Amino acid sequence: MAVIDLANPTRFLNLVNRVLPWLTAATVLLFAFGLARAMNAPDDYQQGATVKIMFLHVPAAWLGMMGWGVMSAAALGTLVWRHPLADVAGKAAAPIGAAFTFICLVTGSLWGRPTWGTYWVWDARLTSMLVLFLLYLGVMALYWTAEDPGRGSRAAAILSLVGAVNLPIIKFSVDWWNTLHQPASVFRMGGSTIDPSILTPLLIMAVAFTLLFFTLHLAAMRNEILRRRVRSMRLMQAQELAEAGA
Amino acid sequence: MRLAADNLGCSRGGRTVFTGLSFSLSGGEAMIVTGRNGAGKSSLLRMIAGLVHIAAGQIELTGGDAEASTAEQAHYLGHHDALKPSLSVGENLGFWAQYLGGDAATVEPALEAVGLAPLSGLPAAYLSAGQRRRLSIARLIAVKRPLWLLDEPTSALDAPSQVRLAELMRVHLAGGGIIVAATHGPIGLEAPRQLRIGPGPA
Amino acid sequence: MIPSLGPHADFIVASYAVTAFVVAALIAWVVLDYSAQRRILGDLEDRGVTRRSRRMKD
Amino acid sequence: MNALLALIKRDMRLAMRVGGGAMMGALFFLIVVVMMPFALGPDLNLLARIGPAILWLGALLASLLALDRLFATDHEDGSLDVLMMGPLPLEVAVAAKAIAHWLTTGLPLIVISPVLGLMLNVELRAMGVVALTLLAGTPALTFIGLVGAALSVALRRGGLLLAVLVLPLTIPVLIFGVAAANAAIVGPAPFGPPFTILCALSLASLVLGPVAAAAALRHGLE
Repeated sequence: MAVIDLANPTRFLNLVNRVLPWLTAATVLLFAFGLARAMNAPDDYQQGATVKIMFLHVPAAWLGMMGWGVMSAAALGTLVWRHPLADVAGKAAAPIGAAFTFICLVTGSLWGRPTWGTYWVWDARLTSMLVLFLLYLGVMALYWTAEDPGRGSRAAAILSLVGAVNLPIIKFSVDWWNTLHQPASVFRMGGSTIDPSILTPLLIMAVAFTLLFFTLHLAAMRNEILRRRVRSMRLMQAQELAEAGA
Repeated sequence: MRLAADNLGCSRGGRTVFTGLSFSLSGGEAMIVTGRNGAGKSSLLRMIAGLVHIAAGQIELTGGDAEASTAEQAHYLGHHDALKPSLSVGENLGFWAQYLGGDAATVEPALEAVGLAPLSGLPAAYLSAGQRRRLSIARLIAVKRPLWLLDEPTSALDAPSQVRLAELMRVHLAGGGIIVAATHGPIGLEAPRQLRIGPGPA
Repeated sequence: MIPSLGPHADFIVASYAVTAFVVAALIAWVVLDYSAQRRILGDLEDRGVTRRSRRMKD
Repeated sequence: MNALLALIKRDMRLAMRVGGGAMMGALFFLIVVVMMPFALGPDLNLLARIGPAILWLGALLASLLALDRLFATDHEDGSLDVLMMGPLPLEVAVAAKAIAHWLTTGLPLIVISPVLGLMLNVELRAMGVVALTLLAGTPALTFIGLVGAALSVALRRGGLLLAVLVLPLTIPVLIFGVAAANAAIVGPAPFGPPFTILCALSLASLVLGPVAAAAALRHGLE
């Protein structure tokens, strides 16, 4: 019953209008809390204060990947169930996922300068994120190029699924390519070595970023629904004038 | 104002389409070009418009602007509507008005004349074939040029729009303009001159 | 309150600035797009254009 | 003048609207440059040495790739016919389209090139020089490609034919563009002469390109 209700764009819009203010408030509060904790987190004994970049870099990386996950789920919804909101969700997720991936790349690069002595290293992690960013740009270009939203979203859905299947393969090959050429000397930020005094703010920031993602995603979905409404009304306008014999 | 063609010849891809075609039209006159498919109706219009190389003979427009070529004093309405789907109705017409030497103030009345004024802000992609055709015709109204070259002007137009087009053509002729139209059927003008190209029944 | 950021303060500040900028751009995109779509919808409704689903209900 | 500005404005607007190709060239550039290290290996010293050459090749391919639809769309929807009947000489109209194309495709390439330079470990000062050579050289690429775009409309064949026709003609631009960039970065040859020749190539193609393209379009109307 709930699913059928949500399939109606007007109901969905009403829901978004009700939820969005609360979600925005929660995001702002959590960011304030997370940033305060992050500022007061102790420095890393090896990297010093630059470890503060991690509070942005790591959540952005997670959300960049999660964005593709959302798009792939939406792609399944578009192709398999033909759910009307699914391609709206997919289209709205692409620029947001791309933006977070971009944040991840830029902060990674700014972190790399003091750590590696250069802004960019073809490190396996960063390179995989770069490939993900390129895939995002491809999907966005596909949405942009298609004039008919229905056809465009099906094509983009197929591309998202192909990308989802391909991403692990890309990750694997980039790792292999990277170790072939370079000793794996880059710094590690593996799980258990992180001190709780850093891990807690990181997790809070991750949740804050996730809330930000969904706030933006819902707002962008609302815009996309309105855009489609504009499109159908314009079609009606041209048609009504033709019927009137003007 | 006089449009004179003398002993025109046309060949496409080595094949002779027509030869020895002559006619002369003065201001206020309209001419209907008929003939079977492939007889060269469109080629004749495109020749006058300067879009196809003139293989033999010559075309002259006298009594107009001495500085401008025949093509610059002519409007050509071809099979395609010369519209960009991503631009709005107003932007499409506004561009052609500016490019062809008219000014922006003529856009609104021209849209009014073809009945598209309420759709001015709509992207051209949303238009039906008949509406696209009417927007294309609005170009002839927005920029004043004495010679109209119309290739199947009534195609895609419904009956009321055909009446409206005939009215626009009558106004143009009354103002001393010249019309050359290639068509299969009637276009709603009284007693236009006839020119049949090519052998065989039309 | 402001902790010392060590020798690489520029990079840390730059990271936060870039992130803030990108997030601000996203928010601006969403908000401006929303008001633009609402404006167009309002224009269309003022012109008396109705949506198909609504017209069928009448 | 009015007509010229109107045409430039329309083409830029079309490029930036839905379905337009304004950012496609820059996107292609980004992808080509990113692919290079996968083939060459992530050796930063090697990349720094050949970085300018990679950037130039990428820019060359990207600016040609986006060019093949320049006249084709106008031809297909009948706009080209009306454009030819305007008060502008066809040479000027064609040049206006090329300018709009460069502004929407060539300029973004130059703007993002410093970021790509960073990835190829080209140092900042050197990157400024490479961007400068691109600024001087990409107009030549667009205006040479213009001839190919006009020919491919006349011959009713697009896509790869354009690259086959035009790439050999761009060899001088590539030679002097990369030579100027390398001269400024590693020396020992002076930067001035190749850069001057590059500018001269751009200016010459600015004149010759539209003339040849207009001739090709007129001839194609037979």
